[in-house]
Amino acid sequence: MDAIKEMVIMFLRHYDLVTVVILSIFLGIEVISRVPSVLHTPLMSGANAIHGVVIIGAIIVMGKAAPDDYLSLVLGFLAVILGTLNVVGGFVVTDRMLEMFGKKKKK
Amino acid sequence: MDAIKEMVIMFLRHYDLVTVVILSIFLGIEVISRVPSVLHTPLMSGANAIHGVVIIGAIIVMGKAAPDDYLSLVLGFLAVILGTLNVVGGFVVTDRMLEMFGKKKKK
Amino acid sequence: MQSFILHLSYLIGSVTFILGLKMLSHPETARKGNLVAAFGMTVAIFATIFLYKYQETRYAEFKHLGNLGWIFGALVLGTVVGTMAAKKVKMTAMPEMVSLFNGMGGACAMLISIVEYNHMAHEIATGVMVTPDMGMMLVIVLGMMIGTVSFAGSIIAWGKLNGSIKDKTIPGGQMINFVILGGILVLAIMVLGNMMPAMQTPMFYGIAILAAMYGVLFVMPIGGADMPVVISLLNSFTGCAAAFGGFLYSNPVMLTGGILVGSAGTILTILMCTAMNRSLKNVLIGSFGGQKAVAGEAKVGGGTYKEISLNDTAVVMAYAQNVMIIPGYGLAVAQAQHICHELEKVLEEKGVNVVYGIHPVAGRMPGHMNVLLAEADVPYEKLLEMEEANESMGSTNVVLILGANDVVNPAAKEDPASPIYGMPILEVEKAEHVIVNKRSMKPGYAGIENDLFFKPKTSMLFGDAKAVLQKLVAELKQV
Amino acid sequence: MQSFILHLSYLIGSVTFILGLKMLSHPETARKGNLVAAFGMTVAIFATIFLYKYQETRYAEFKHLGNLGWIFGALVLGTVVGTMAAKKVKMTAMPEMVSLFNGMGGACAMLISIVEYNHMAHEIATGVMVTPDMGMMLVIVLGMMIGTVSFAGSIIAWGKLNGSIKDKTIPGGQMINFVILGGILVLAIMVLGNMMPAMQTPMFYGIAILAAMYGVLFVMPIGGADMPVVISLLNSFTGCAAAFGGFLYSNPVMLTGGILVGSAGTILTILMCTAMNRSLKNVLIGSFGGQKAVAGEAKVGGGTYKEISLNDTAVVMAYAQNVMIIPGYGLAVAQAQHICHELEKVLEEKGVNVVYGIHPVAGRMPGHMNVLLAEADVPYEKLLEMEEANESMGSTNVVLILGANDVVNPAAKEDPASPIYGMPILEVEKAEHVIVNKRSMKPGYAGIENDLFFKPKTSMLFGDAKAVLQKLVAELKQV
Ligand SMILES: NC(=O)c1ccc[n+]([C@@H]2O[C@H](COP(=O)([O-])OP(=O)(O)OC[C@H]3O[C@@H](n4cnc5c(N)ncnc54)[C@H](OP(=O)(O)O)[C@@H]3O)[C@@H](O)[C@H]2O)c1
Ligand SMILES: NC(=O)c1ccc[n+]([C@@H]2O[C@H](COP(=O)([O-])OP(=O)(O)OC[C@H]3O[C@@H](n4cnc5c(N)ncnc54)[C@H](OP(=O)(O)O)[C@@H]3O)[C@@H](O)[C@H]2O)c1
Repeated sequence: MDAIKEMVIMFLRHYDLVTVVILSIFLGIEVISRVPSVLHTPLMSGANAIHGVVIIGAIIVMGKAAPDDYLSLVLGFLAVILGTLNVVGGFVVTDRMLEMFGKKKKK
Repeated sequence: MDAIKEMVIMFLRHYDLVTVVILSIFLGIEVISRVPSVLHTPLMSGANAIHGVVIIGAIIVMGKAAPDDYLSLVLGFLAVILGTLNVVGGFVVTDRMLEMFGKKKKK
Repeated sequence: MQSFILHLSYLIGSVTFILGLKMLSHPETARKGNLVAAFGMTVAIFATIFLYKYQETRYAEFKHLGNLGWIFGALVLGTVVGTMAAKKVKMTAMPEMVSLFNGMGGACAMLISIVEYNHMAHEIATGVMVTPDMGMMLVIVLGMMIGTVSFAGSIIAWGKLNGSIKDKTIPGGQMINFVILGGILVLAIMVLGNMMPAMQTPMFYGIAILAAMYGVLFVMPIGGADMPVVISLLNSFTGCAAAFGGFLYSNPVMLTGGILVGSAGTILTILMCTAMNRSLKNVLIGSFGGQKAVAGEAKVGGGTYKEISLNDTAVVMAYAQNVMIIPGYGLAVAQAQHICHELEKVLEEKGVNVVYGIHPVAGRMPGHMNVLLAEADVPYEKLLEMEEANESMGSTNVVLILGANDVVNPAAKEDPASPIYGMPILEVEKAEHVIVNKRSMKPGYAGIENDLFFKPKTSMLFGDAKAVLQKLVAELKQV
Repeated sequence: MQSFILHLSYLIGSVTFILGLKMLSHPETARKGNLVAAFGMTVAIFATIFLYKYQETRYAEFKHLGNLGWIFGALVLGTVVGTMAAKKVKMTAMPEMVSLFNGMGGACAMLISIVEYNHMAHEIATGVMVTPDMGMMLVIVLGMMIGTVSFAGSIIAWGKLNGSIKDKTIPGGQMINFVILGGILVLAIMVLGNMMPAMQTPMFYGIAILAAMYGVLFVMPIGGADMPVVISLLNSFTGCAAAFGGFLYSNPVMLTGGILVGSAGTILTILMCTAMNRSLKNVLIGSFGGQKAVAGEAKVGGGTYKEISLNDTAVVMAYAQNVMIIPGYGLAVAQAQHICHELEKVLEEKGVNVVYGIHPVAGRMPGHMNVLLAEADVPYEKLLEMEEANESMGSTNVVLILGANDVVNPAAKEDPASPIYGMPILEVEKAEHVIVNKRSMKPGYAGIENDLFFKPKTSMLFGDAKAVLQKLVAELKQV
């Protein structure tokens, strides 16, 4: 039961964040709900790049690691690389996809 | 310049609330942007009722007023009445408008 | 745990507001949406009353809210009065009612700010606080200012709509407004910068007075018919004022509710303008008036028109197969909806097929005609929306236009120079006969001539809509 | 002030993510939307590196992040590899690339959680912390779990799409999945309840292992063609994992970004299913396989079909006025897009008017055909969307279907019992002649017979799309 109590406390402490979460959920739904089917794949890819924002967590982990804490350093290093791959790869691939569509549009 | 500094502090202290504000702005825009014109008046009226949420502030003001602080009591009392008018009147009027539309729908 | 439930209630409040607004924007779910939001509001209010806790000073214990008797008294009073007012108001007076309620909300926000200001001033005076907390002060001043503008503006809008205040263009109004805004800015900076500690309170109230003046002058010159748009704008102002309250108490439900309305109201204002094919700027500086003169001049003496007698009208309609009635603002002014329904029934008895063609911005508020005819119990199936109406126009023998003008003006399709160019209209010229009832050849809301009246198909039937219809019904019963 | 800028940067990040997603969902703004989001991400990343501050213990001083060398090293490495991979990948391999990147994100979330767990475990071991902070622990465990599922699942999806992993239905798979989920739940409760303090760490890693297994088993039985849907789902999982990171560091940009993607991804998954006229449940438990047998059985020997020779095909096409090419999955498999463009050019030289009819879900990912043909430089004006294509079908002499099947199956319109009933199709029967190229009479993705092949108008042209087209082009040059 202690665990539940702590979770309630957690909820209270992060209460504003919970509001942020709920608003974001609604916003995500609203924004996407009318996308034409040709754009499904690029949108998926773009969204994929956006969740790469998890890299910020990786950077913080890495930056806080003590210089002699090799395990954390190695894992953090890996995490930053993976996160960067997600972000950079995601945006570049999306751009390439959309370039295809765009090129055709212009002609 | 002190004032600016304090505002920065204010921003930082309420930082999550600022995020809430921004998300709400986008959400409001998204939600409304495709409403058919027949619904403009009821929607305006419904939104009017919703901002009556300011009554919560009035309740807090009233509830915190010291029993001998007559000015605050009177102003608070007035504020609660006005807020209630906004909320209750708003929702009831909206319901009546929509009843008109609804009645016709069913037949 | 109490605090957990309080916060949960606020979360429920926020979610119901979002859902409510979402549902309100779809015809099928609109009514339920309103109830959903009302439910959330109730939860949030009662949670606040019973669960909210505060500290008197930083290290004091947390206390529940007091003065519950007063609070409930005010709630009951407000509920009774609000319900009665909302139930009793006539359908056509609803926009002014909304405006009034909006003003109440603005006033509420204003009062909250004033009390909180007094509280802070008191703490400074008694030395509990050394210098005012500028962040708080900013929020208080902004909330008070916007609330006051919204309050004053809404009252004027209300007065205009119920006719007790007439349109008035104040000479140099723009200038005066700028001066007032400047004054507000200067005072606000001085208050926030704590520049003259002794003068804080007078300056604070100075802002309030200037804001009230601004609200009045802002709404005063705007045409009475533009009031729905202005009310929508003031609505979003009050939303912002409520949101500042949310900052004041770090209260997320006030914040989301207020901001949602603030942004939704702004968009709605723009949508309403678009539906009338005007820009917001146009509405606010009322430039229709300007164009009116020019357009009127260019078109004066646009041709000859022919009149039709009541008797002939009755005959033509009685022997028609399909009749379409197009109601407009004039019908609402004449309050002729009931007699109009009567006409429809008489015609139907004679085997004439009668429908109504409803233009989305006919009248003076969106959905005005729907509401008006619903009041007279006209069945819903008889109301055709614009597209439908235009489709069946070809097979219509007689179109009877009752106090509508702009919504049937062919200039919207034909004359790119016309201020209403681009607005979709009811294309009555596709029908066999067009009979127009109005009192004179005067223009309608947009202030422009209507070529339709001079077309060979068109006959004019002058007179007040209610009087004319009464006579028409009497005639028809004899045909 | 630094902290102010940091927070402002995060705000910019959140706003650009919202705007980016919004713009990504409209064709004209999509590309700019992607750049907007990328810009916001860059701002957020650099702001974090230079401005983020943390305390080592509660009363310690705030410090900037260290190990900047390592961080930049990792960033550069990731950027170079990521850019190269993304630039080099073939158009048609893009979904698998997306899946791989998604897996990286999941793994990143997982690693963060693991490091933070170790950190907490260390603090407990050294007595800095007495009992673990359960709120934190919850967030860590959830982030790790979802990140791991997403990572493992994405890798399998990637393998399936590039063909290195084959579809496999594990007998009793549903059961096993439930057992694993149960195991995860039990372990999580024990870890969070701090029930066996000594066993915390093994249990934590136990959860990781089970989550990885779950991810594998979850994706394994799903048909390779359903992968886009699954990837979209895993995408939203990773979004959630990122959001847990946001809770861990009270970081609003991670929170908004993660949750936005989480909810948008979920909706997108549903939309993708709807576009294929299937339910998500259907996709996940792969019940198409079941229906396949039944439908196949009922229809076996549905009639006789006639074949057409290459020579005849060439003649028919050369003397046609309007030809429509309908590409499908088979064209992509055969990588015949270039030779297809060649065919089009040869025909155009002969004065034949050639267009393409593009069905929205032809192929195996939305927009697959657009991307495929764009790769072969087919001009955009030649691609007709479904509605357009159906409109001009009546004036088309020859329809050439290249490796498409379900998207031209009349059962979708005629047979309510068919699993694809209700999906809009290209109505090729309105054309004069229909020539179908595929390798056999085998069904397509939905696993159902296609009556079209047995219609009198239809002729079959068997063979691999690329080989057939090459020969066809050669023939045509001689006609
Ligand atoms: N619906 C909305 O949301 C909204 C809001 C604001 C503005 N508007 C604007 O309002 C206009 C609505 O068009 P509308 O065609 O309905 O109205 P209108 O163009 O304003 O014309 C109304 C006509 O009714 C006649 N009339 C007035 N009183 C009458 C009476 N007692 N009996 C008979 N006729 C009478 C007037 O002519 P006489 O004086 O010659 O009788 C006038 O020409 C549009 O321009 C629209 O943009 C609409
Ligand atoms: N676009 C999307 O987002 C998406 C995603 C997932 C699923 N789907 C589904 O995929 C289907 C797409 O329909 P579709 O008509 O494009 O494809 P399809 O129905 O799967 O049919 C493809 C046909 O191509 C033939 N083929 C395969 N390899 C070939 C080759 N090398 N040369 C010539 N023909 C070849 C196959 O027949 P043979 O074996 O006889 O040659 C097969 O019948 C729909 O059911 C859709 O719901 C779409």
